[in-house]
Amino acid sequence: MTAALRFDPIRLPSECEQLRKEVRAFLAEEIAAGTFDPHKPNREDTDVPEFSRKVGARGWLGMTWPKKYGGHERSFLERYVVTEEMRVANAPTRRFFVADRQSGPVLLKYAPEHIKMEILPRICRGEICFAIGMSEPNSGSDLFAAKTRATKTDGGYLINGTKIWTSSAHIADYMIAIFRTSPPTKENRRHGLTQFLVKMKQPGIQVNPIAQITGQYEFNEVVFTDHFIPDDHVLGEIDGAWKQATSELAYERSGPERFLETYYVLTELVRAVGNNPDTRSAEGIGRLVAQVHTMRRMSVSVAGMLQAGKEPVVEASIVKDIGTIWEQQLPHRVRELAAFVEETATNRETLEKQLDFAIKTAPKLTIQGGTTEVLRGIIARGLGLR
Amino acid sequence: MTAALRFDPIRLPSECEQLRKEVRAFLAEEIAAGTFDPHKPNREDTDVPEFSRKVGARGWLGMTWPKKYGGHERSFLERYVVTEEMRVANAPTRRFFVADRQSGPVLLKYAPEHIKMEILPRICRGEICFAIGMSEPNSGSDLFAAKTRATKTDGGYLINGTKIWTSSAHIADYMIAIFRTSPPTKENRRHGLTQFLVKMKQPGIQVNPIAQITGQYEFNEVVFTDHFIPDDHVLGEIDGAWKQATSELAYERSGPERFLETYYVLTELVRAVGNNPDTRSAEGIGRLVAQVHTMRRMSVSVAGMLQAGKEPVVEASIVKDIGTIWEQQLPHRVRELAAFVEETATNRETLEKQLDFAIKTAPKLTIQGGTTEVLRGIIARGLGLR
Amino acid sequence: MAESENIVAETAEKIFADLADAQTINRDKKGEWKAPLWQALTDAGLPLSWVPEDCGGSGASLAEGFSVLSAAGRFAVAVPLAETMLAGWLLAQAKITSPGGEMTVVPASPKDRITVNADGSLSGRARGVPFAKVAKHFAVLASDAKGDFSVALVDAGKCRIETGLNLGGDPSDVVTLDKVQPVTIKPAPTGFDQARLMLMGGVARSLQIAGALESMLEISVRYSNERVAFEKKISKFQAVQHNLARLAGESAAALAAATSAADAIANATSFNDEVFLEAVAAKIRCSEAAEKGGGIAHQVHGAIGFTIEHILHRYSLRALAWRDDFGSESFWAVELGKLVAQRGADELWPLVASR
Amino acid sequence: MAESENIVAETAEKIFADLADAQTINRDKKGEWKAPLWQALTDAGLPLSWVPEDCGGSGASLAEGFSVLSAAGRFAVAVPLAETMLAGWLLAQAKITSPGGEMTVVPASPKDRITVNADGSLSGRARGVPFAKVAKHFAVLASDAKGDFSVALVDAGKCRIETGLNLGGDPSDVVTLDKVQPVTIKPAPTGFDQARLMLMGGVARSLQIAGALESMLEISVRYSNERVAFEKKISKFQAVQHNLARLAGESAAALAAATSAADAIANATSFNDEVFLEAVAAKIRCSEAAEKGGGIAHQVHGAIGFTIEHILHRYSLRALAWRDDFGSESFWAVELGKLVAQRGADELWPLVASR
Repeated sequence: MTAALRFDPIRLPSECEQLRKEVRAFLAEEIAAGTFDPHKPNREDTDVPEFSRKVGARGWLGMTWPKKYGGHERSFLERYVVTEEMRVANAPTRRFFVADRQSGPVLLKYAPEHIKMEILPRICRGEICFAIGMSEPNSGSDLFAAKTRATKTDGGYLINGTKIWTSSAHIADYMIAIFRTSPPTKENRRHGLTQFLVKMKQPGIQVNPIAQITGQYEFNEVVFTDHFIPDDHVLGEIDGAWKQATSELAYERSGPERFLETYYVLTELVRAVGNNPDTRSAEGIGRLVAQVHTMRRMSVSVAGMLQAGKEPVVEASIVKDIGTIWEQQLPHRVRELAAFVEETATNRETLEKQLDFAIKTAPKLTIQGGTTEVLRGIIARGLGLR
Repeated sequence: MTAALRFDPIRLPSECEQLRKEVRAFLAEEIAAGTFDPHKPNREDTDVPEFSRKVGARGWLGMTWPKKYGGHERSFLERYVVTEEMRVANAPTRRFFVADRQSGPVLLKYAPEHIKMEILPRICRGEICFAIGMSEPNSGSDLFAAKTRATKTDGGYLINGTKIWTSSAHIADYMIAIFRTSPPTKENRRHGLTQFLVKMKQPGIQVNPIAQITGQYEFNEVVFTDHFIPDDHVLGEIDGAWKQATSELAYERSGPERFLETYYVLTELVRAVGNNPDTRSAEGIGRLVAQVHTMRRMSVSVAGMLQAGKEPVVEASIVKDIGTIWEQQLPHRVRELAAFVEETATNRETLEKQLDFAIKTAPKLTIQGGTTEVLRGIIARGLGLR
Repeated sequence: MAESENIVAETAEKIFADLADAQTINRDKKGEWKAPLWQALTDAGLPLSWVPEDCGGSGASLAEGFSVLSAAGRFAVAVPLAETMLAGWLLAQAKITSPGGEMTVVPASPKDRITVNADGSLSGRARGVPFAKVAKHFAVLASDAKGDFSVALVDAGKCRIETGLNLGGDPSDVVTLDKVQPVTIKPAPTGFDQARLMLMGGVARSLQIAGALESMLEISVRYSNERVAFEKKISKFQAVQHNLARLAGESAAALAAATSAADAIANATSFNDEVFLEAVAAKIRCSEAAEKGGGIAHQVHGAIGFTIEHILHRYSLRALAWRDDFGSESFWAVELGKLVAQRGADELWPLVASR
Repeated sequence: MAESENIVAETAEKIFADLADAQTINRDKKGEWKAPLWQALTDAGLPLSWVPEDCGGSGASLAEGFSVLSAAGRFAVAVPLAETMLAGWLLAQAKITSPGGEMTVVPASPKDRITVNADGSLSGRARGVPFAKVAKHFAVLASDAKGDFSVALVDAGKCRIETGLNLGGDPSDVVTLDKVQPVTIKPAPTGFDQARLMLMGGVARSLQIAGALESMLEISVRYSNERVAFEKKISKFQAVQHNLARLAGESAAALAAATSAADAIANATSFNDEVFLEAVAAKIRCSEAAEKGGGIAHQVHGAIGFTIEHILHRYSLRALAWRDDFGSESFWAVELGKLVAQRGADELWPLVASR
């Protein structure tokens, strides 16, 4: 087989089962205490610092990282369980999610030791929030068109330019960003960008929130004006960020957040339809559940590959491609299936509010973190077509 | 509006209504007489010469053509009515359909007068069958890659090469084909092809039927070996076929055959489901009927534009694009909706046989006569993107 | 399109272009554009297009009014123009004179019923009534114990209104009538029932959705010809071209279905199965196009289209919201499926090929 | 995959590669390849993979047998290998020794029932039985008046067989038993019912569909890298690349769903809701992938893929045909939906996240 894809069936080990119980119990407590409402899916808009600290205290941040940095040396599959339970509960993960998923692993790989020792334990304690500075006003999918300059100066760099679509920048303590340290070369247009650790809330950084059509303020514009970054905040190779970007994609693109973003409307549909569905509702629910089950098994399978030390970039891209299209269509399918739900159904109002939010959220799901078009290009390359 | 598309609502004039009654009565007679079975959708595999002659005798071939060539000087909308009624009845139109839709109009425009006088009346009488020789083994969608040579010789041309996917070539009396008279130029790779009228069943032409996955033999390979074509059989400009090809597309791409190819399974589904459908069946049927109604209104609208002397190439491409995708998916949707039809439903066997045939037919619908990809390219050009 | 339709449509287009430019409106957080727009529309007689002159309206034809709604869709106009037109049309059915000012129709869902009580007052609850909060009067269709329909003009102030917003951010309210005495009440014409009102509303929404899709196609094509990625205009990528071709297909299908239905109603002598098919098919097909087409428009725009600052959402979210008014596409698909089943298999094609 | 699975799968792969090459088979209009292939499979003990050695089989594990079916799907094998394996498995449930030769299972649809009469004979009608015409024996699951299930070995010659062909051209027959005395009949194990048999068959078909999709992806990628249009390989067109990426997605989803279900069944201690979800979801998702994925494979191939001479139809049509066996995806979606509804909303996620 020239184009062999592998999605081996991973059985979650028994330690995951115990962990899942603990996470569920914790979330139930927090819901009971009023920390968050599981029926309100606007987790991305909610900043609950004390929740982050509690999650950290439970040992559920930096789970796979070395203990010397505050991590817990547990498996990717255990992290998977924690992530999916939080996601399905609509827990307010905004403050720690990016750091735990992406920024921590980048620092682990590229940051100097003293920075790792300083920052990673704080991520693990749920104390700090990260943002990612990739897109710019004229470079969206095409990351390597970034123009924001990092100009060498005494002991560091001066940053000038604008990042955009930066989730959580307005609450973030740090950002990991790519800046232009050299022009691209003729041979390699991806040359010349360097990855930096940026300390936010410092002079020369202005964060302008951007309102989304959901009414939320998740995105930001981040304007740098002669912002100084010290030399030891360079992450990895000067001018060589392009070598560092691709291997991280498997982490970013295959998680449960790539198909569960609108899952809550399925739960509420089941509630609204009741115990004795007609053929139309039963078939609709059955097909949707078959999809979410399949997506999850694919996603778990990729987590298993990560645990085995592989870099399943194509498989992760497939998960995000079909997962985000599924979660984008889900609210529309649920709306149709709910068309004949009686007004008396107890959760009808909850479902309608959720549908409203999910339908507004839907367009971004196939854009953020790698568009459908970019993903299919990666898959095509993996198939040997490019 | 930069990209304005028009699909004005056409009301078929009253003469169409009378005509429709006549066509229906005629088809009912022919069905009663056993000429064809309306429940058997394999019209493309059936050659019924006497049916063609009867249709011709009714004045339903060459309907829009001048009377001097045997035509009837009626409107495109009247022709539309005849075409759709025949299609929906699964009448055996194979023998005359290509000549009436495409070949006749090409001859009208490009053939010398004596050829028009000789051939067009015979088309109108339903006596002769046409094929179209466009594709070659190494040029499918890319017509202008055709390599079959027409070499100038005394009083005409010698043809050498192979055409493929030629519908009905094994029963055809004539073929209209493009052959290479010159190499392409650097400036215009479409240059160098000339359109010819080919008399079939002559020396130097060998027709090899190609079996389809439906079990039918509709396609053929046509091998030319020093086949002689006289000078007066050149149609239009030498080396300039590319100028002639595009304007014909609107005729070819917007007709009822572009969304009704598998329509019969919808009729049989309605029969199988019965008078009192459950919500699932009713919704499914309702959505399918809304689609076919919309497709038909679009297609009628394009016929109205043709009648008004316009060349709605983009609109016609849209009709074929969404129409063929609809008729391709239709049997699969009908199969699903029929999943719970009782075995006792009287037409279950008919429906199952039809579904089998329609599902096998489906793949070709978005390939023949302009692939989805080619059509979307044309639409994109019309939108100003290319 | 007839000449007169052109004139009315052009009047509407001009007013919208002058006073309802999407970019301007989108920047105006206070809604200061609304009053001048409504005034201009009123001055041009557009809200009461479908009201005969002897009932206080401008007596435009159904076709002319439909052309105004297409234009309103292309501008995704967020004032109760369609609603006031429908209300005036409903009142005119019973020869009730329309008052000035904003109106809307009650009910706005085929599932809700308003009842005429024995004392002539009206009771009932109507959900998802567009712009109820803004309307001064409601045109109400109500039925009595015998099932006979009446049309009533009701003072909005006498009803209880629970406010809400649809997906597009426009008012979509619950209106409760508790023994409300109407300003006027008259019998509806023979054969006029709630399905008629719902389908007229549905065709209005279909035209608006189709208009919004036309605009989404236009701004998406324009954006793709401006936006550069990977060192070329994104319009040069085949994937983007094919996406936009699909959007053109959805836009075309919506336009064809909606204008065909409007034409069928405008020229109908009776409200038969053929007109029912036209109206219902338009609502179903346009609603499907709103999802597919709007999705493509957003995909082409990328992140910028997801922001409040960009105008895309004005069209995309309204088109989605309009699916729900006057009966969703699922509701009407079931009704159409039942009709087709009742007529029987051999009567399907004659229905489809009726005009 | 465990080492033993690898060995069994490789044995199967090698036999298929040697004796069931799609191109060779496709050219052999007389079917002369069938006998040597079956002989080789039999010599390797594959048809009776799931039959313990004391019941005349080769005693492979469930997992090993499933890996054979994946390979059979990749080669779209048109001999009753899956059917004989399933029949042997069914007979082994009741400790009935398998005879040699081709077998199949009766019934093959969740809607059909075979009854054990009071005199121990069997009656009933089973539609869509794969390869019934070819089978020497049937493994029959039947229930008596009390609803207790028995497994029976039946001589095919004693049944009435109406022959038919599925979409892929393989036998799919109607089998009627009219008071047929079985060769052997024994009670099914406690709790074993028709759903168990259907789901085991459904998982077999899911693996076969997933395998066929793997091959469709492979040959489509290869074709796109060979075929030239508009002066370049069609694999260089973004539209073709994205289509193939979607085919890869469908193939991957089918593979993941089918192998996960197989793994769940192979490791299950009881047939609980979680195993039911795995099996049913696989059948649903793989069936959906057969339509979408097969459609893309054909689109990429163009006209050549529509001919009998090309091998594509061997995979595409069989994948579509396999949707119908042992309960269609619509049937199982309804069953799954009912289960989910009965468990209730808050028990959905625990079901999905069970392993």
